Amino acid sequence: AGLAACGAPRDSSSGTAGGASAGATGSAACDKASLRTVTAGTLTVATDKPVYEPWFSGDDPTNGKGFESAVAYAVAAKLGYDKAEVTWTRVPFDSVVTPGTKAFDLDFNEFSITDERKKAVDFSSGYYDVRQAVVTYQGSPIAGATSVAALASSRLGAQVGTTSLTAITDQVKPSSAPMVYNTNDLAVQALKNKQIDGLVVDLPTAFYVVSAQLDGGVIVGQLPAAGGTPEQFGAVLAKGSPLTACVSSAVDALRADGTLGRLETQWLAGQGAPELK
Amino acid sequence: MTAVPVPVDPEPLAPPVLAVEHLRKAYGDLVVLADVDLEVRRGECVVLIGASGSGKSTLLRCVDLLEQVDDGVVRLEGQDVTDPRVDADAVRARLGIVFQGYNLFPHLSVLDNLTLAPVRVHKVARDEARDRALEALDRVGLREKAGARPDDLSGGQQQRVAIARALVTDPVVLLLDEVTSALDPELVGEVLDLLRELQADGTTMLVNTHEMGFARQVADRVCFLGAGRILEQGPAAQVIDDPQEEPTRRFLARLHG
Amino acid sequence: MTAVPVPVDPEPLAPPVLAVEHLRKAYGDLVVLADVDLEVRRGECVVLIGASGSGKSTLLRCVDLLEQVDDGVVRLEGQDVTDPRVDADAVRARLGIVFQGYNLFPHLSVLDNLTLAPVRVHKVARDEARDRALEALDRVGLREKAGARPDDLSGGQQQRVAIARALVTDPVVLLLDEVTSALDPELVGEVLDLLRELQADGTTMLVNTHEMGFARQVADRVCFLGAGRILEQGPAAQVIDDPQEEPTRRFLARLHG
Amino acid sequence: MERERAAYRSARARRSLLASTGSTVVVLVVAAVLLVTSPGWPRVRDTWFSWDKAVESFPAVLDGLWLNIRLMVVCAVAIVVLGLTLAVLRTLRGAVFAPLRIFATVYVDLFRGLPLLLVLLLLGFGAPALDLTGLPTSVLFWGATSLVLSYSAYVAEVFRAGIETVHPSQRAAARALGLTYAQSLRFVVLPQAVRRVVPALMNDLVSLQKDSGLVSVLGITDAIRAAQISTAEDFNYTPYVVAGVVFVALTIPMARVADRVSRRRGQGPVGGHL
Amino acid sequence: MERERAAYRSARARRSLLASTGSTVVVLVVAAVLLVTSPGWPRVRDTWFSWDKAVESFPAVLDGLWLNIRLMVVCAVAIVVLGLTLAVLRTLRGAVFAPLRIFATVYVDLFRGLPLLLVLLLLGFGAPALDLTGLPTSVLFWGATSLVLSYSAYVAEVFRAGIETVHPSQRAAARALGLTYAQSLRFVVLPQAVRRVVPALMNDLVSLQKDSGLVSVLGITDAIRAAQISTAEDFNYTPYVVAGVVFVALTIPMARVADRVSRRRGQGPVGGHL
Ligand SMILES: Nc1ncnc2c1ncn2[C@@H]1O[C@H](COP(=O)(O)OP(=O)(O)OP(=O)(O)O)[C@@H](O)[C@H]1O
Ligand SMILES: Nc1ncnc2c1ncn2[C@@H]1O[C@H](COP(=O)(O)OP(=O)(O)OP(=O)(O)O)[C@@H](O)[C@H]1O
Ligand SMILES: [Mg+2]
Ligand SMILES: [Mg+2]
Repeated sequence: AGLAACGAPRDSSSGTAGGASAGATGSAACDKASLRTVTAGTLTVATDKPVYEPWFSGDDPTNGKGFESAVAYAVAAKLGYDKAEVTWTRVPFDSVVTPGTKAFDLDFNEFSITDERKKAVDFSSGYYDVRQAVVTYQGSPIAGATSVAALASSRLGAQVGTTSLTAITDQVKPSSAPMVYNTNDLAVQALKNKQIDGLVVDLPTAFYVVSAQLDGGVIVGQLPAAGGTPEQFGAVLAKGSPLTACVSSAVDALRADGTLGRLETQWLAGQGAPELK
Repeated sequence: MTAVPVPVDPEPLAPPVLAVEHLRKAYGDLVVLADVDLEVRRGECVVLIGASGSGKSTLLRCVDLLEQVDDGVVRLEGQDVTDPRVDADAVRARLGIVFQGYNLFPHLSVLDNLTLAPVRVHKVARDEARDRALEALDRVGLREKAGARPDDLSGGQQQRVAIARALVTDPVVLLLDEVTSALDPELVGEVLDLLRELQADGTTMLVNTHEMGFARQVADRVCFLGAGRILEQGPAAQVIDDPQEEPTRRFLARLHG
Repeated sequence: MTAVPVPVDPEPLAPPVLAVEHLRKAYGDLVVLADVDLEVRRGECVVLIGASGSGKSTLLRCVDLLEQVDDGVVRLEGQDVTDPRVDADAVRARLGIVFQGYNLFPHLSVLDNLTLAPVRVHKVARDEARDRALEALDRVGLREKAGARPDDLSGGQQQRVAIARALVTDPVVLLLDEVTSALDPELVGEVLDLLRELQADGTTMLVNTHEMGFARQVADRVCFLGAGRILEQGPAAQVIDDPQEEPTRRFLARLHG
Repeated sequence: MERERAAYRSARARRSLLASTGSTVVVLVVAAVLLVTSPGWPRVRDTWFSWDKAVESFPAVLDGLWLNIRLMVVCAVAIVVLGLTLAVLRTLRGAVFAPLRIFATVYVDLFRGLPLLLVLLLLGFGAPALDLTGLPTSVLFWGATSLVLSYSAYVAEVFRAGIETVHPSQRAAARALGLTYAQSLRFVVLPQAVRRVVPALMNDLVSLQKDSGLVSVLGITDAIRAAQISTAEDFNYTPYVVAGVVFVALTIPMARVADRVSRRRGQGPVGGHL
Repeated sequence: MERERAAYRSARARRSLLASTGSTVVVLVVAAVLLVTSPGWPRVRDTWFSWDKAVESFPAVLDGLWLNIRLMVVCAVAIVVLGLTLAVLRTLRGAVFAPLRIFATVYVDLFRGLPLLLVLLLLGFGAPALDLTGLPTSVLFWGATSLVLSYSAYVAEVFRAGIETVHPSQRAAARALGLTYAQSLRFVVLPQAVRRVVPALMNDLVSLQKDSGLVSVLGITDAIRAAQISTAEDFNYTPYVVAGVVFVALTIPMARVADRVSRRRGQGPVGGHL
């Protein structure tokens, strides 16, 4: 819906492959000159403040370090913007998802794509397949759990507004209500204090938490993929944005040419974690 | 409906400055004033006597439009001031009242208590208001307390400040509620002098008191309030010393007994 | 240091119930009481007269330990109650005071004003306290206002409630500050009767008043307060009608003039 | 006579009533029309005032509200007791009580000045981290403690304002009857003081009701957090509005009760109608 | 005589002072010892009270505080004016003013009951989304508006409490002098009313100072948000403590000024020492 205005139906770009050079997307409407961005000639990319590892690095999206920062620059390049033509802006969550004029073209901030959310905002194609994982401390009641069912009697926590929380309520269905935190680091603090038994986060964050934030933290395992469609992170655009199709095709192209895979191995290390039954 | 005849009327043609006709005022079921008729002529000093709780203070408050009357009329210089179309503030500005409880403004100094109305209502220049206020304080012997707060004054001092506050705007009618209750004999004498002076200047007065001595000395006419009515009126010598009506006689019996 | 000799002493051997010695009290620079000496014997009614602002109320408040004295001693039944080691609350519970401004408790009904101290301080049963309170209200003619709030009473009614409140605990000494200021002659007579009754029951009283008539009728002894001292004292007939000292004479001049 | 005056007064009253009601209605209608004809209205309506979303999120919000209410009720009692104590300490006179006065002042300055969020984080995450045996680790316990610490400072100041409005002559009258300091506080000063500050106390109760939700930083779900969770599903903000409506619906009866408590019987002796 | 009494009194005062100061010190010392000897203390200290982190985060927090202060100052003026107006409307008597009274009551119930966060979100994100020309889109404007709407409801209730403590006989005395309703409010009722509720008003000012930070949901950085950002770098919570200290440091002078304003000159006529 609303994509017709862009004149670049989603399918038309999916076949495109090859180099990252400008104009290589093959669609005339998706070159820099014809893209109706917020500020002509530059691509304004938004994210929240602060932002966290491993998606960004050092709370600085402009350095190209961290997975989402790198993806953002790759997408920009696909659309024909060089690094200097990318402007970052920091926008709070609520301002991204409420209607109104937006001061950015697209936003990278680990937004999971769901059909409900699509009623409110536009999503690009997914740039990352998300798996939820359970983190705990050594010696916790769930440290040795091997199945989802083994988690049912534990006290789990997650960050508000994440699909991690949905995963707890929909998949684990624990007997005690999940604890919900403003940020992941508050949730980690609660885990350190043993106020919760486990913390559900996406897998890359889980590795980061275990390695950087917890002494003696362990990943219990990944939750099985929910339902048929895999959960994906996508860039958020304003509802009805003329750029959606072009960004999607750019993401698709990056996936097809292996760039996304490369960036994943570069920034999101250690993908292996046992799957919970 | 039975208007009490005014037995003594020294100057029958002078129109009353203040006329109260068939005034009625009740608090809930308690009818305080049932049917009060009262006239005060220009320059006259009328003293209201009556038992505690007979409604003397209530009558003064009704005259000053501080209570909404239930029925009847109050006329000031011929104008029906109880008419809701009348600007009550303008009426009150022409009257002066000293409350039984003084009601000084505790957040203002004595001087500011006295200059508030002249400056804000009568638009007198601040300096002139100050001079007049000090003059009024002189009259009640309290010039040196001009800067004090009411809370730091003795009872008699507070009462005198209240008198000065009522005087300072040259009211058409001065309403005085138990104006000497907290004053020693010396000051009672002085207030008496003050009232006589004011009378000489043509100030009309309606005074509540329970001190018959004071009433005798200041009153042109004494009215006895009882059962919500003016039961008897006439010169002090007559009402106080030779009351005609039974309730008045009973009321005053102790004084002579 | 110049103790004023007590000229009249009907019963020289009875120890004073209340003795004030060299009392001094100042507000900032204003020395209100410079050196007051005063004795009140059991069953005696001493009346304090003096100009407005002379410190009569201040003296009563000092005696009731409501003000901290600057120097001097107050003795109640021989005990130095100004000693900081003394339990002031127990002392106050033995005294009764009627304030010049009445100071009724506006949030309590008249009845509750009267039962508060008996129930809370003297640990009288609630029913008995209620009965006593109603009796006290009867004495001041206000039984029908037992359920009213102080704010809805007339000035005289408030004063009588204050008297009843001070009476109800049977105080050793009753301190009365301008106790008839808001009362009409009939009530003044009744209060006079009341005080005489109390006197007959042995209640000792220290009374401030500026009504010489009242002083004359109730006083066993009259003390004239001036310049922070008791300048003259003696029977009413002597002090009021034939003052020896110049200030007293000046103060009373108006009364006879 | 009086009938005529009454008729005039009520006619005037009716006129003013009509005029002011009329103008209010006109203003509201104009504002409403402006709102619904604005270009962005359909999207705003769907995002903020979607009936379906409201119905869907209502049970969760109500569930969260239950936490707010329980916390509010439990804490309110402790807050009033502690606040009253602090207020009394701050109003003690004399050099003897200087340390108590200073203690109360420092307490108020500190806990009123500190953001509640910091107190919550410090106690909710910091205290359990001490690993002290005997110290509770319950999040609810520490959340409630933080609310009590913070709000008692506010409530203490409200009570202090009330105590200081009672004229010293009232205290003198009470002491003169032989009542002790504590008794005169209890029976004379506080009854008058508290009634006078009821509207301001109600302020703090209403705030408390909402701020009790801040405990959600410790992981428990209150009404606002429930709304936030529901909003995250589809980026529809109606749940916040639902929470708002629920809070207001809770405030109104409290406010009416407070009004009744503080309303003076009659209007005092003089000039009640002025 | 008096010297002896004074000596006794001051000896007693000194004793109590020593006792209470002593016990306070003992309690504090015991608490401190318990704290620093607890097994988790080193970790807690590093997480919450790290000097290096404090120094590092201080400039950012101070920068954020500047926003709080500006918002507080600008809004406080509007809040006092609006709050006073609402309070006066609510205390109008007579049937004639019923619509105004009802308006003020509804306003207070509504904006006091609504969570500030909801008002902020609705106005900050909802109003600009209407795409109405003429309507400002500045986030700061809408943030300030929300604060004013919400806080004026609270402040109105505080003023109302103050107005109602002034005895009706004061108003009667003012009207008797010929002052109009407005003049008696202005010169007699409000000066007494405001002074009496200064401590409660100060409450709202202190809250405002902190709540002004809630505008950070609209994307501006206040002191608390600055602390949060700084915390995210290394999961050290010291910046929150820094923000707390800064807020308290701001509160204390305000509180002392308020104390001075509200202190009655002297203690009234009777029994000031009781
Ligand atoms: N606001 C009120 N509500 C109810 N009753 C009231 C109110 N004000 C006065 N009253 C009653 O009305 C009666 C008359 O009161 P008012 O003050 O006029 O008496 P007064 O003649 O001035 O008495 P006093 O000589 O004692 O001052 C009293 O019985 C009093 O209790
Ligand atoms: N709290 C106070 N602060 C300062 N001065 C005060 C205070 N209380 C009383 N005074 C002053 O002390 C003096 C004595 O006051 P006091 O009330 O004892 O007089 P009084 O003899 O009772 O007078 P009255 O007959 O008018 O009641 C007065 O000049 C008064 O202004
Ligand atoms: Mg009267
Ligand atoms: Mg006196």
